[in-house]
Amino acid sequence: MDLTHSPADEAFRAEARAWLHAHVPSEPLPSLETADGFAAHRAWEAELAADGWSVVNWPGEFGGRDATLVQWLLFEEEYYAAGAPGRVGQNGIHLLAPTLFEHGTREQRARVLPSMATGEVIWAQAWSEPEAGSDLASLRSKAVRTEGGWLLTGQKTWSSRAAFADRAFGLFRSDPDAPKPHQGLAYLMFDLRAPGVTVRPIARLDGKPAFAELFLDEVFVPDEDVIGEPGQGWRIAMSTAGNERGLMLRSPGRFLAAADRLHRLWRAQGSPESTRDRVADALIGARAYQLFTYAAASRFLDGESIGPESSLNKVFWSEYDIALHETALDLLGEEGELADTDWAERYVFSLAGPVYAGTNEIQRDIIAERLLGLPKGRR
Amino acid sequence: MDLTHSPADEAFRAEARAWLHAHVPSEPLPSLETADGFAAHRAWEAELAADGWSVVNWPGEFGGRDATLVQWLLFEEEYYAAGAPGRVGQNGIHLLAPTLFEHGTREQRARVLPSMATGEVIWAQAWSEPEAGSDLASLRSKAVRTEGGWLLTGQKTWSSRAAFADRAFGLFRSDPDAPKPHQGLAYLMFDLRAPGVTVRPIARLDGKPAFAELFLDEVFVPDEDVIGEPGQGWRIAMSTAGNERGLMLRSPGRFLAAADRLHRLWRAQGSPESTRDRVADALIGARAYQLFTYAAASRFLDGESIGPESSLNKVFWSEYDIALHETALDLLGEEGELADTDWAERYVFSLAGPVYAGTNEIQRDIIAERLLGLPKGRR
Amino acid sequence: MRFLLDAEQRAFAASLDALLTAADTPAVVRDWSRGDHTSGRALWSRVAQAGVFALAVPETYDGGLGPRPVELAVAFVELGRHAVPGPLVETVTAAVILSGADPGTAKRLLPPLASGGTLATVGVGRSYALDGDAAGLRLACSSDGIRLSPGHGPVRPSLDPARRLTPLTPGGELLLAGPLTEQALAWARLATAAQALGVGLALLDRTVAHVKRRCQFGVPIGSFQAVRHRLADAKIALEFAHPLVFGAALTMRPAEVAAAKAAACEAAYSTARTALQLHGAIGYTAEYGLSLWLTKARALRTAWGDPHACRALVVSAAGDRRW
Amino acid sequence: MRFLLDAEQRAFAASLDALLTAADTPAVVRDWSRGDHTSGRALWSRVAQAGVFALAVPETYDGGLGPRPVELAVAFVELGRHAVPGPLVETVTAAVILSGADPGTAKRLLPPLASGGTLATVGVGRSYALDGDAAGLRLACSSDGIRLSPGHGPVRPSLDPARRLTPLTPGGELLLAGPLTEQALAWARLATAAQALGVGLALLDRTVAHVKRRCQFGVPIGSFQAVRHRLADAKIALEFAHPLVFGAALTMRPAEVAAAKAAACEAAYSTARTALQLHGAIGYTAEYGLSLWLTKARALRTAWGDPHACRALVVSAAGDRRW
Repeated sequence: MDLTHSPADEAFRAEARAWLHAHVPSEPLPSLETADGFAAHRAWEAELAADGWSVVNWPGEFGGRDATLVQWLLFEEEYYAAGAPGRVGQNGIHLLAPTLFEHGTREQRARVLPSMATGEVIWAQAWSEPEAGSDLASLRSKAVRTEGGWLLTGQKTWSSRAAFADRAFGLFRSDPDAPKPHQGLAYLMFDLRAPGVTVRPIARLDGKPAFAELFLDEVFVPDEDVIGEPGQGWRIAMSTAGNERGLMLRSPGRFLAAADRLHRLWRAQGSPESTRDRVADALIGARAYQLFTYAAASRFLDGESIGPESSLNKVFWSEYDIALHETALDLLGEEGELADTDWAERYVFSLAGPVYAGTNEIQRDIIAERLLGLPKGRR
Repeated sequence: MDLTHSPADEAFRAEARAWLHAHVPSEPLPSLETADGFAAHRAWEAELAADGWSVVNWPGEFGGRDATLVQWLLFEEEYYAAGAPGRVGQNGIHLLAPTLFEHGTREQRARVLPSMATGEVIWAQAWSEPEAGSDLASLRSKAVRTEGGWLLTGQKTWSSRAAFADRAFGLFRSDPDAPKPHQGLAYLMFDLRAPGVTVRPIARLDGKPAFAELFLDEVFVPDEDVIGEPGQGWRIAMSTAGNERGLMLRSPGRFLAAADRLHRLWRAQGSPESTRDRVADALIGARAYQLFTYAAASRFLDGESIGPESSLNKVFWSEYDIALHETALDLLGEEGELADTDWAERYVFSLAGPVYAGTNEIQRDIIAERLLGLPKGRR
Repeated sequence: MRFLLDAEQRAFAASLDALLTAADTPAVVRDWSRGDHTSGRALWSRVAQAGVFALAVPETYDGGLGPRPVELAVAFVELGRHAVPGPLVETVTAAVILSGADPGTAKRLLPPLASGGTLATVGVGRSYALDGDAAGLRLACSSDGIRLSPGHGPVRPSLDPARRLTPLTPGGELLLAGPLTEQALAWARLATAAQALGVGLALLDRTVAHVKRRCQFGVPIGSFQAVRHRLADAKIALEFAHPLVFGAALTMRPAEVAAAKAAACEAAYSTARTALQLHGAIGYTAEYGLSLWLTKARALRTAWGDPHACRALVVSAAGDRRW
Repeated sequence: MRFLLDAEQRAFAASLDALLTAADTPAVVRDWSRGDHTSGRALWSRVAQAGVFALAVPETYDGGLGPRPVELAVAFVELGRHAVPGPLVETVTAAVILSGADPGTAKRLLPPLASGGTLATVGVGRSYALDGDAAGLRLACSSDGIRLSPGHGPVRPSLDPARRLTPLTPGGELLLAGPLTEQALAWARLATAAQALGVGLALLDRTVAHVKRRCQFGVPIGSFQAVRHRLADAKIALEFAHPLVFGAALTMRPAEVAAAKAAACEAAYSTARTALQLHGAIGYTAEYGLSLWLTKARALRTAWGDPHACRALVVSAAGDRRW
């Protein structure tokens, strides 16, 4: 057991800290769920990329630094501790890129990744459909074979970032005759400004268009934008979903910084005894999440894969995040009702946590079945 | 809407208060789950009965005062506010007596109720069996017809008070050929010292024999001790179960007194700010439970029956009771670990609440199905 | 002792329910959120005609029917259930404040509140007043007295888009000496508690309807035990907050009202969390109707004394007398 | 950075598990609860021979292998999992205290702790010491120093029958000046946290086994979603307390140990509540094995600093440095 970092890792951390100290904007950027904020965040991605900090764990040829998993964790700790902006490119970086590294062609990686790293192309995800929420296997949007590619038709929803993004990726039914519902799906990338695409922004609780509906009417996708075999989309997506719920979706650095922020707020409000336990739980929970992740990273470095234990992680951080922000609003009292504050923006964002990336109900079912070995229930 | 009590009710309350003030023992009696304590509590029942305070809502001919439901509630408030002892006779008074009033014969009432009122005969309940917990319809203990009565054979468990009680009541399978499992059951009363009865006390968490297993081997029960028709036991018991979970099982007076006790403890511990909200919730919850009960009593007096809403009541008081006593133990800090205190005894008692009289899981299923109209689930 | 609404009170609730069901309240809320008060004022008039604000105006003044806190609570449960926007609680509070002013002032200012001709708001100390831009009467309360504020500052958004928060301009005519009375605060809290209870009831109803309809894995999600039990818990919380609100309306003791405010707001907020979780992503959108109640449940929690402040009052009053 | 137990540490855990599985610990607990320490002392010797107490005794003393807090945490998780009775935490704490005494005293008193020949207890201020009647060495800590207490008062029962609480007799030889050190307290809390974690893990394992076996309405109750989800929550709480305990063992910073103590004890206690509910009445009995862990989960929560005191330390240390 060892929590000390190697001199090389500490040097990496120090370099990141120094760069962030010199570059992080002194004023928060406008919300990335607005047109202005999206543009400002895209510019920030370019600034990160210019000095090689946007995708530190990628290979150098695509804009990264070949950083190790531990170095990535250290970068994230420094990134959020420095109060740096949210990452508008995260859907592409955390969901699509791992898929391309695992299942994409050399040509696809060379074409897609560099512009993703610089923020020139921002990606939206297009998983859900109106009738398929937790039940992804029941997708109905289809991809029909045509010369040199596929024609996409159907409807996607809850596509985060899609109101302002450039391209999207998702699953489409390419073989309607496949014997089981999760067979016969293709994993495709497409242009959100292609003919036949209509993007209808959806406002979240605070009115900001944090996601969109996509209406697709015979949208042409060339063969080069299919990832893997057309019928294997489900299997390919599941490996991405593992990533989504696993180590990369919410780095410990986020919550360490959030807990520090809460602790500062508590002190600024006069250190009220009545909320001391809840502030302590935020500090303790952030440390627990950090150490849990270090343990998972250690197992990963030992060659183990991240399996159903990512469900523990998902439930933990999503409920932790809401509890932390509820404590903040409670500390703010009547001021907590104001919507135009960072705390309010973060609170509203946190509320979605238990629903997306697999609802917490589904995650608890997975924990019961696969980690505790309980009999399959009818739910 | 009216929360004021009539002059007659206020006079009744004042009379009860004066009597209790003069008679409640200044020192707490020993725990009623011990032999000494059982005897002391039995003597207290006799003292209550001598002046007509043991069963105030019963008719005068059986030892009561013909008190109204509201007067019973006021008596209970005064009783617990006075710090009077727990009621060792409550199984008989709250479970068996209502059944006899509704389904018993005049002869049974005349024979059973007066000695119940005085504490001369203390009753234990004998519902559960090892393989039938929440699933009462699967009872297996049987009653076989014999001359002039029935022979009981089988095993009962979780029989509260049975370690020291005199008699018991319960359901037995009198017709093994009945088409459905909850048909063919008889509701019977029997002597715990009759030949063929073996009582094995069961110690609860703190080591006190709060309940017992009953082994029955051809125990003779005369026909006069069958309540209602032999095949109708289930229906008869269900009307008792309605009472059990309804108004009478936990009177608001108990929790009003418990909340006051907690508030005094909190002040004695220096009014720590960190537990203030939890003490407030105990005070608020006791008032909520009182007013909820007043509303239910008002509907009852209007001629409505107490239906599935008694499930709301059961979940509320059982979780309230644990939360209150956990707060007390937390306030006591290290002293809270001591087992030989009133707080510890009450805490241990409270822990059983969510399990007995229909588990809270079953109650929530009832609420979902019968009060919210949700589809029947497989649980 | 008969702790139930009587036939007349139940009929009053039903008539308000009918009135508000017939009005297109979601559209009114959207207009109001944009600062367009036209449709809101029209609805306000109808609510006033039904006698709601008159319940807080003493009978001795033109149009007054009060004080009748129980009927007021009945009304505010319905206003909450239908997510009616505007300074409802504040208009009631202003009426109670003005009932304590000198008779000339009261006679001048109370009748337009009862009739619905004037919307009022109330600000305490430096906190924001609700809908100062819509209110014709703005009362600014401080420790030295209550003044008729001459105006309001820029609108700041609330997490509930239908609540527009405004600072009040200092100065103006002094109407009463001394701070906001305990009694006026009790009315504000009672109305807020009843409104929050109504919000919680609406959230529960809509979520129950949703889980019966919405299918996943081939069955309605309302058949999953985790869903069923979460809704059962929401039902329990609301059913035990309900008698606290009406008990408080009967006694109007400040600690009892504070208890009702804390319990109703906690129940409404926890129901909102349940409603959001069981609706999934659709519940998280501004355009789906659920958001009208979701965001209000959060905002009402801190309005007129957050749960912690209310609990503090309960604890400090305990022991003085029985409930 | 490699935040995982190594092969040797895992083998140590496995060997303790085997040793304790082979011992009839429930019978030992019952003897101990009655004040009959014979079987408990025999088990104690075997635990000592496995090197557990030696981990807290510096290598410089006869029989010492320490200080090795990580291995100590490994051992205490197993001791908790098997509900081993006796002043385990206190003997470790006494060893840490005595390591700070003058070399003569340390040399005299430490080796019998390492070898298991002597059981020790520690009382702080006026609070009770665990198992003073079984301990051959009783350390009484007060602000003016730490003394070898000459005896103990009458045993008072704990909610956990296996914990026998005794006041320590004042006076006796002064061993060290000054109060209990922060470092000794950290060792006590670390051992308690690890023990509580083990208790929680045992409760979860036994409850999972129970719900697979126990049928109601014709199916195992482990197929009901409410049951499944409650156990999933217990699993989450324990899995996130686990790294806190080992992280604290690595750094031994007082705030980090306090965080581990709070989290492990809360996780164990909430798992106990779940275990009791899902077992139903059988879990509530003293004779069914579950009670060994249920009652210990409650008692360990307040031993050596309750969750509130531990959280206070976490908050006061925050901001001084990164975790």
